Amino acid sequence: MDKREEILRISGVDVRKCMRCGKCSGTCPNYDEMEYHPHQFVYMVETGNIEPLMNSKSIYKCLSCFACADRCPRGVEPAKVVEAVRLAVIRQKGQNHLKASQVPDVLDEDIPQQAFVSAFRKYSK
Amino acid sequence: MHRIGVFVCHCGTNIAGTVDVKAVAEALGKEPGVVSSVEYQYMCSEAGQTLIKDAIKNLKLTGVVICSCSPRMHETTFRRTAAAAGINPYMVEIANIREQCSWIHKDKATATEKAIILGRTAIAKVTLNTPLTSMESPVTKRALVIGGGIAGIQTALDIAEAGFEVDIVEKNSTIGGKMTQIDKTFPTLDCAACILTPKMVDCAQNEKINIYSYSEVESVSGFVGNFTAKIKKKARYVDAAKCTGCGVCTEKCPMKNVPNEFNLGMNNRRAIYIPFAQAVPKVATIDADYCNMLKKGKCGVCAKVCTAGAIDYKQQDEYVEREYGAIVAATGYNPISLENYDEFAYSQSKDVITSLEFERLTNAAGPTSGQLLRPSDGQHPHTIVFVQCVGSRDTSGCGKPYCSKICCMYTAKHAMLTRDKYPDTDVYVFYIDVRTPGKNFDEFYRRAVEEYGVHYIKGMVGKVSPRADGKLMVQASDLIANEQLHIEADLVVLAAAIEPDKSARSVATMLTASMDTNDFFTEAHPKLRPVESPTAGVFLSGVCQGPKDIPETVAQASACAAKVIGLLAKDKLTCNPCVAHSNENLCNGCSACEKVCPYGAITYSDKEFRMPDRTVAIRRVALVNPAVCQGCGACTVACPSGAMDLFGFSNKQIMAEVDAICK
Amino acid sequence: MQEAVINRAKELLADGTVNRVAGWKTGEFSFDTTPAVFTSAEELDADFVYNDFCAPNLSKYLVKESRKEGKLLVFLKPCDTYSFNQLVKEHRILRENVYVIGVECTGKVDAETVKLKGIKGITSMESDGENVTIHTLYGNKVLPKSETLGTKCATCKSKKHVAYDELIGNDGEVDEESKRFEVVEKLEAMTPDERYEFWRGELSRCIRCNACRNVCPACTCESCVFDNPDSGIAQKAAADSFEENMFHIIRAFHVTGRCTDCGECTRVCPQNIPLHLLNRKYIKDINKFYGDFQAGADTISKAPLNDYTFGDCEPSIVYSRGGNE
Amino acid sequence: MFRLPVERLDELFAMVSAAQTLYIPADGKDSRAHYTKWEEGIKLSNALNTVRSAKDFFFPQTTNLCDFNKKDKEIEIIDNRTESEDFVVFGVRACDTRSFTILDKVFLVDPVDSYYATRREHGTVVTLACTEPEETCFCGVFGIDAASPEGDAACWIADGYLYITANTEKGEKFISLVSSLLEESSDEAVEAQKKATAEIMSRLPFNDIDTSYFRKNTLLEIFNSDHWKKLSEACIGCGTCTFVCPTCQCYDIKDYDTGCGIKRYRTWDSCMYSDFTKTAGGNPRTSQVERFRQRFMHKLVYFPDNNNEEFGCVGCGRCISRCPISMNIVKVIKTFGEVQ
Amino acid sequence: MQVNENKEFRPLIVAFCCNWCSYAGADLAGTNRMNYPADVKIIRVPCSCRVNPMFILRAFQRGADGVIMCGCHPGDCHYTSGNYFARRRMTLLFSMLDFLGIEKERTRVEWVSAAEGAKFAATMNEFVETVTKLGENKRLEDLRCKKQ
Repeated sequence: MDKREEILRISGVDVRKCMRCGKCSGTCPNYDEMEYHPHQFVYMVETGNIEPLMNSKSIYKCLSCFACADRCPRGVEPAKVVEAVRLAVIRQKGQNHLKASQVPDVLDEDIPQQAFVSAFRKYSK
Repeated sequence: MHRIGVFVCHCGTNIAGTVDVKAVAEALGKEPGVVSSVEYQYMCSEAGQTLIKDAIKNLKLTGVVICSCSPRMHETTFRRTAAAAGINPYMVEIANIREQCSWIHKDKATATEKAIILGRTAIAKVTLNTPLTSMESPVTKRALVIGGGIAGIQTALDIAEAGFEVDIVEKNSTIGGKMTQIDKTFPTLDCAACILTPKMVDCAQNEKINIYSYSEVESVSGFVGNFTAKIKKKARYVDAAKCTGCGVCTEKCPMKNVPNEFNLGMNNRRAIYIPFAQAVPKVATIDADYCNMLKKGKCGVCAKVCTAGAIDYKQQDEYVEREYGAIVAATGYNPISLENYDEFAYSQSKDVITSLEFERLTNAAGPTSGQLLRPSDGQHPHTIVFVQCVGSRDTSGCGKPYCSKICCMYTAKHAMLTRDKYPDTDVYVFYIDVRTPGKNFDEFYRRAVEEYGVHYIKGMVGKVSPRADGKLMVQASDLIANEQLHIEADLVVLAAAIEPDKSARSVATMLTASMDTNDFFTEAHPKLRPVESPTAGVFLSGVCQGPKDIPETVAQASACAAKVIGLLAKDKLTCNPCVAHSNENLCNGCSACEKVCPYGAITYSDKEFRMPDRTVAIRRVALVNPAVCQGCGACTVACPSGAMDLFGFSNKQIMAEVDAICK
Repeated sequence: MQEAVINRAKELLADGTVNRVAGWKTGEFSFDTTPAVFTSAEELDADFVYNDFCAPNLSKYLVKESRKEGKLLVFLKPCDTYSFNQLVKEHRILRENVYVIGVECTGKVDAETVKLKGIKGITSMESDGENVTIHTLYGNKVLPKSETLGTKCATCKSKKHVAYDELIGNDGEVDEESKRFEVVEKLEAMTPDERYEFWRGELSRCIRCNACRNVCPACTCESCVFDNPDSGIAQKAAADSFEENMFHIIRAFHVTGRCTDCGECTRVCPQNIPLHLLNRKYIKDINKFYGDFQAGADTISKAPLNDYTFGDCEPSIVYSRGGNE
Repeated sequence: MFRLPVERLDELFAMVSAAQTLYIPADGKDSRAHYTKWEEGIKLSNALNTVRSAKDFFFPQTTNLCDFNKKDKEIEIIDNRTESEDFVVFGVRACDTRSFTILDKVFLVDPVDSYYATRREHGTVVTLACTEPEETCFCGVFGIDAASPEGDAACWIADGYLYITANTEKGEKFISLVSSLLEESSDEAVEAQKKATAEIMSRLPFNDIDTSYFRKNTLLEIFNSDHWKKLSEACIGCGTCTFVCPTCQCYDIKDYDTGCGIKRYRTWDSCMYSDFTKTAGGNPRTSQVERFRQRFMHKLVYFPDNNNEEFGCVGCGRCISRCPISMNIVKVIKTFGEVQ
Repeated sequence: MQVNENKEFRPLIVAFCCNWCSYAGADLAGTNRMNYPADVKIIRVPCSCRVNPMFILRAFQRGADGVIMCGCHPGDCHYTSGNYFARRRMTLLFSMLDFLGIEKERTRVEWVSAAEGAKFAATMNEFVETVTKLGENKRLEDLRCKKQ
């Protein structure tokens, strides 16, 4: 299956619904850390330009806070697209980015509960 | 016994070229009931029509079948011919052997065979035709306009201009609507009040126009030309006939802390009030929710100060019933509530405002007397962020899926005016698309950018966070620069989507006019009948039909008036006789037909019936109003018992056609 | 249960709330019950029954009964209340003339189901709610009640009363897990040829006795199109296979979106044709195409065929459906 | 009395069907017995009775009486009756067999119904004695012995053998047709079976219902009785009872326009239907009470009045098990009987 | 069903067309001289919502091999909502026919506007071809109505 199809299937997102308003990127709390921003994820998946996304650190920089998904006026849910790309990478590599047991080591005390939970979501299959 | 005449047209060679017309006439002559079957060069010609007329008279024909071009072409012609010869025009059927036969088939044998079948089908139908007479109903020469905004005002003025009486029903204490709250109008920047108030005054002074302010339509019955509406005049506790509008009471009333809805709650008014100086009618109204006299029986200041003796604390709601020939819905709009948009901090900070609030802040009659000041501290804002599409084009369920149409232009207007009056202000406009279709609209927007230096940024604001120091942190994306912006703003203005007024739904129900999923009224035809509702006699004016700016609203209002005038100018309405009718003996009264009728033509009544077992029973049966029914036939299929049938296209006729084709 | 029901009926008769009571009357056998109207406490004591054999749906009788003088008390099982609501919605029952008592139902025993198990000569049956004891000319037998239920009860959709003035016994729940569409799905999975064979086999047995139509609470037409010589489709007995199909297609279509799936049609068919499958097919289609809809669940919603949305599926959806849908 | 082993029944059926069309009760896909045209593989049902009665063979639900064609101005009448072939109905029970006698009294008296008469002439009825009557059986009330059925030839299945004896000439013909399969036999087993069946019959719940009320009281008394209203109260007016009844004989005649001519049909009709006997002037029976009363008055009063006291019911019990609301002739008889 | 001399099967197609769009579309096909088989015979109805399932069954009974219903495009109905009702009715009717094992390809709904003469002709060509392939209507025929 081609990567675009795979990502669409994993995410369940209809990227064509995007009207390019950029509210997702306007919302993103970790925007500056990300090489590719939420709206770019949606656009690049739509155009099938997926390799750069898969090779980018942005997929791990995404906090999985789902703010973009919540705020999107078209119900596109960019966070799910980011997650789908990440899953595609993890599945391709056949291993988790981090083992669940490693997660506590890389976390500091001040991290919000939500981020802690999303770390498990993010780093493992 | 039927005596049917068949007339086969050659249409020059158009038909005769591929169809053996002689053979067709001969074959059809053998059909049961047919007494004459002839062919002729041009049936629609004078000579052809004479041929038909003579045959009707000489052969005492009861029905006529014409095998010719499409009925869409000459059905009316031949019906007139039949009527002129003394038979009912609806005893004519046309077999379409040109467009649907000779022109599409090349083989003569095939085309001839098909022409015979089509002719036979028309004969089968005509033997079941019944003479139909068009009903006539009188027209009450008075119109009702529901809603007294610019749409209602313009429609009323135009109708009155043509010499017909119009009543405007406005739920607020003054007419004028949303336009009264607007400061300037795009793209000319003239003052809204300056162009609106003369029209309001015209309304008040026009003898043909009667304004029911502070009133609502309670119920509507009847049908096109013959509506009856019940209007509720809400008690305003002031005798409108006596009140001179001097305004003394509104200054003396001790209840000072009533939120002023005219200024969207940004300042206060008294419990007795006149919304604004140019109100029409200029009559004070007591707000029963705040008046101490009405609530506790203590006070009475206004009555004391009123020299005209207009205050009447015992006033009751009053009901008026009037008859109308046409009804116009002009119920208007409101900005949506922004409670679903927490990210813009509308309810957290006073300095996040809607565009309509911004209008009031810049209006000389507004809470700041036209000074652009922050609502929180009264300081002059130096950085202003405008956010477009708040709640518009939103399919996530929080907002509205449609484009509100006016926001791009009024935002450009706000931005431009701000830069004009306060050149030291930084103005940012975040947009998804800038839509400026309209005369001089794009030029206007470009001026804002090019001459006034407004920062237009393609992208959406993601979040507004009020900071302790009173600043608003605006986080947004600039899609073109592909960067995230963090702007320290003093004021954030949200271009809230607009939605139909909440009262429109109940008005639509009363009028049996249909609405779309967004509660905008549906038009009779989206392209060809945009100002009529599918319900005959009900017309649409202004935003209640879909988002519009002022020029468009006024244009539509006038178009609507033209339609109303066209109706009221008639003394009688002739109805299409091909309408539905219900066989009361078969009717179950189940309401299925009523539910599918787009025109509200079906009503029910309890009628007494003598039953087969000689008892008398009261049964609920459907009744079709032939003046309202348009003859679509939806009800005939919805009816399980077969009580509903359609004149001109009855079940039996259509089945006879099926049978004839399949014979 | 029966005692409570009779006592309440007597009370309501005595205090003048109602002047008659619609319920079930015991028959020649303990398992054959007949709908009946009672007017006195004596009649109630003598004949009234409410037990595991009271299958007939009483709601259709109310079309006539609710138009008579005075208020009528009726006992309705959960499935009957759906029919009741639907008839109220269609203005066929005058709600104000009826006092509804919802009665608990745990499924009704069907003699035909028992006979199909090869049990002959049944002289009486008793049910204790768990098991059914069957006395026959040729000896006795005990079956779990679950095995004796008729089709309508075996695939019950809801044990919840949707309309009542008061309840006797417990109110149940809508059975979201109901397997009622299983057979429809099985048929859908067949090839068209197999389906054609199946339905020919079933519908060719039809004797056009009209039991299905006359018992159906959705078929309350003053005059049925099949009895009306003017309708163009009137017929008395099917003269060929087309007329057999036609009657059942039109009937299913006429009750589309109005059929509450009460299952009476199949229960009364003397030829045991699974007529309810036609109606269930429509219910299933409606749920799938236009969103879940339960006729009779309320008295205000628009029937699916009297309603539409702009985005409804096109009729071509029928062609694109694969075998297993 | 002749016999053959039950295992060889198929041979008998094969031999009969080689000469004539043979119908036997066989289990359908619905697990119930229906008369079925015999062919290889069709097995005789164990069920007591078929869902529909055997009257269909002589008085089918629809009969195409004739056709009309219009040729120019002439109307052509087409008698499309084809000469009936000989046929055999095997396994008819005693009750259904008696129903033919009742139908004969309607259709074979002057004027003779030629459609019915032809079918009667060509049909041979081979009956089968009952051994396991149902709770709904009450043929005994009408003097029918389920263990010794009438018919052209009668059969018993006992002790692994089919016993057969002829009652009429047609029956003898039937036996001679299959004589090569039969052996002469005594009737001991048959007699024993008759005794056993009689014992069961005596225990049937409706064995002793009393019909004398309908012969002792006047027609008008019964007609005007208050019972009818109560009895018919729940009747839904369907035609189930009439259509499964072996003795109901009412019919309607309908013309059907096929588009290429008119077909005239005779179809069963039911006195329970609201449009029964409906004429241009209306319907003489306007309520379900009257229709309901008509059915039972016909079976229990009018028919015996005109036919030597013979009731128009054979006690097959079909209406009892099939009525949607469990109202039936037994309840009617009992209700009136209680008055005495 | 019609069988001509050389016994080539020609289907009989009944087309119900609404007066405002599809009937006009059919007229336009004629005006533009677009060919489609003569097997198609059109019945004019005011609106697609006038088409009773009864009519469709009747056509099959009387020997039609295919029935097609044409109406205005959804949203364009002259009576605003008629075709929406028709759409639901036909969806369910066709579904039932399919459920009874009757070839679903014999029935069709197509939205044809007054401007779509070409679409009308193309639709009819294609539908006739489909039904020709299916052959005679056997499953919903009434033998009595067979032509001798």
